Amino acid sequence: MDLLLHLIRQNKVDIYDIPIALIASQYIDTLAQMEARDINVAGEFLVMAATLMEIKSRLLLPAHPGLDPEGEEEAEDPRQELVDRLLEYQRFKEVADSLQDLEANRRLCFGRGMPIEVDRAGPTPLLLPETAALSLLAALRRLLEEADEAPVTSLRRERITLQIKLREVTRLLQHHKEGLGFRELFLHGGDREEIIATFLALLELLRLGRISVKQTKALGEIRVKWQQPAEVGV
Amino acid sequence: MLGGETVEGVESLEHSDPRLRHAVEALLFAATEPLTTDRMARVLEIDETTVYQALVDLRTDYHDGRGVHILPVAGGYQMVTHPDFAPFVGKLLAAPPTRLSRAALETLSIVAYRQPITIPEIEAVRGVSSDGVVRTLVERGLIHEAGQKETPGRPNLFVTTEEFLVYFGLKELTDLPSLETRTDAPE
Amino acid sequence: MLGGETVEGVESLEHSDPRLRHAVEALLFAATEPLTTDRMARVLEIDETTVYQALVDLRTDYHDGRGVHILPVAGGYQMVTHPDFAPFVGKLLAAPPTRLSRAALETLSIVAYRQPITIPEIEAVRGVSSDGVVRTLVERGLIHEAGQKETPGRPNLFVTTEEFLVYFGLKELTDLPSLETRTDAPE
Repeated sequence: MDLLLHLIRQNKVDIYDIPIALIASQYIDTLAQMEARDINVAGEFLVMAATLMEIKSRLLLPAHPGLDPEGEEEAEDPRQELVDRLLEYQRFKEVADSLQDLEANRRLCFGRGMPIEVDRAGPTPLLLPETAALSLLAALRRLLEEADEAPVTSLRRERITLQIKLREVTRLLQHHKEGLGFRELFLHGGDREEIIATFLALLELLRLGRISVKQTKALGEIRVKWQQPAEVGV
Repeated sequence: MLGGETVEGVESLEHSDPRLRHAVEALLFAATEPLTTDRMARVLEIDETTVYQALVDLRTDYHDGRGVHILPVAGGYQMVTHPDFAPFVGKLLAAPPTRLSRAALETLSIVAYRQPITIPEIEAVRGVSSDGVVRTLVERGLIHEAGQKETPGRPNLFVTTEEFLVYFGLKELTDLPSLETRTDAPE
Repeated sequence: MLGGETVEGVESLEHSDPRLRHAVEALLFAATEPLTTDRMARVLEIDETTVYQALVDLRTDYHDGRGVHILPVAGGYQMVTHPDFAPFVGKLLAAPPTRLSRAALETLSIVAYRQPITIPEIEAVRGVSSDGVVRTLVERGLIHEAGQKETPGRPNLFVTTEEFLVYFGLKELTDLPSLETRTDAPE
């Protein structure tokens, strides 16, 4: 049907007055070309070809209205049934166009529940806790080396407990929800003991799963981010 | 009443309570398919008219331009992202299902208007074998078998599904373009 | 930039543009998992700080008491229903707990054996009004509308769904007990 409709449009002929001989020969030519290009011509195409040939031969017969078995009415145009079928098919093709438009619009609206793509492109993947601890350790060593070089400025030494540091680091990270650079956590506290206390606090928070650690590249900047305990969503 | 007796933890609410609107919001959000006002009314244990009013209010909140809006579809309502943001959302989501082929759309139109219909009947209209395309449409959940025709061979009858309406964003089958108005056009 | 060069149809946006907030809203809505600001920034092609600011604004819109809110979770953010409405959401998502009534079962068997069938035809068999019970069966997804009968008034036709087969553990409709053996039963 599709091919037939295509030929009719291509020839710009009236669908109600199809030049059957012309269309039939073009139809058969197209089938021959398809075969030549090794496209399997389905049985339906051959049925249509036969129908066209039959209509063509009936049109060649002289009209004998008086012999029409249906009686008084003028003999029906042998093309009529084909025209009806073509018109019907054409209507459905138009509906299919409308559906295609609807589909295009609808595809712009996404509902919930569609799977999202695995985030492979992420340039700064979260580090696993074990890897994160190692990166933190490397960063700590660099920090301590620098601390050794720095002159000792504080003479009064307060006793810094891990508990105090835990609270301090937690507060700091909760305040900076977008995360902090590793070094920013050590800004106030040059001395060795305090650096180590801060570091131990970070390790503890990492173990508890309260912080996440990202590193852009090996030995690059480490970002530490507060992580809310997982809440149950729907 | 959206209220305490039947569901614990939520106090009784007046019908004009904004919380009713937000209860409807929670339901529409949680459902991944369109919800009818009737279904929401039964879940909330209030009457359908009240749900409808809350829904009207809620749709005003979700005015045009927001990231999400509420569409009437398949006899119910569904929350979906606004088309303006489709390029971004599309980037986030895993590859969406492929578009339907011309053959699939054509076959679907025939089923939609002539349902229930058999494969031989579809083939009579299209003039080509339609076994494969019908199977594809069944797999995509857009049409499904619905009994057999009482003719020799008892061929299966096919009808469109609710998913068909959801897929094309139609409220109901009668939203489909009319076949008649298009027939006059000779081309 | 959230903008024209890379994604068509969306104009360039200022950082303070409310549309940025709504783009974030669309992303959070569509995603079924928590999204990090980093990921949203990459999707929207803007910097993370801007996303973070839009997110803060958006979370203000989704103030407490609404049906849906935005929670920081697992290093990212996720839209979830507000816990106040959990009882209703739970009811909605739970599988239909109630068993089918006698009337529903009776109607269902008539549809199963006589499909496609109209409500007047069902009523002719049952001898009672069947509007309500048909609606219940449609809502439970056991039957659904499938076109209209070409008779005066064009009444809707109903057929059983795939869910019907699942519900009764049937592989296909032909697995239904044959009608003949049952008609002999005097009751």
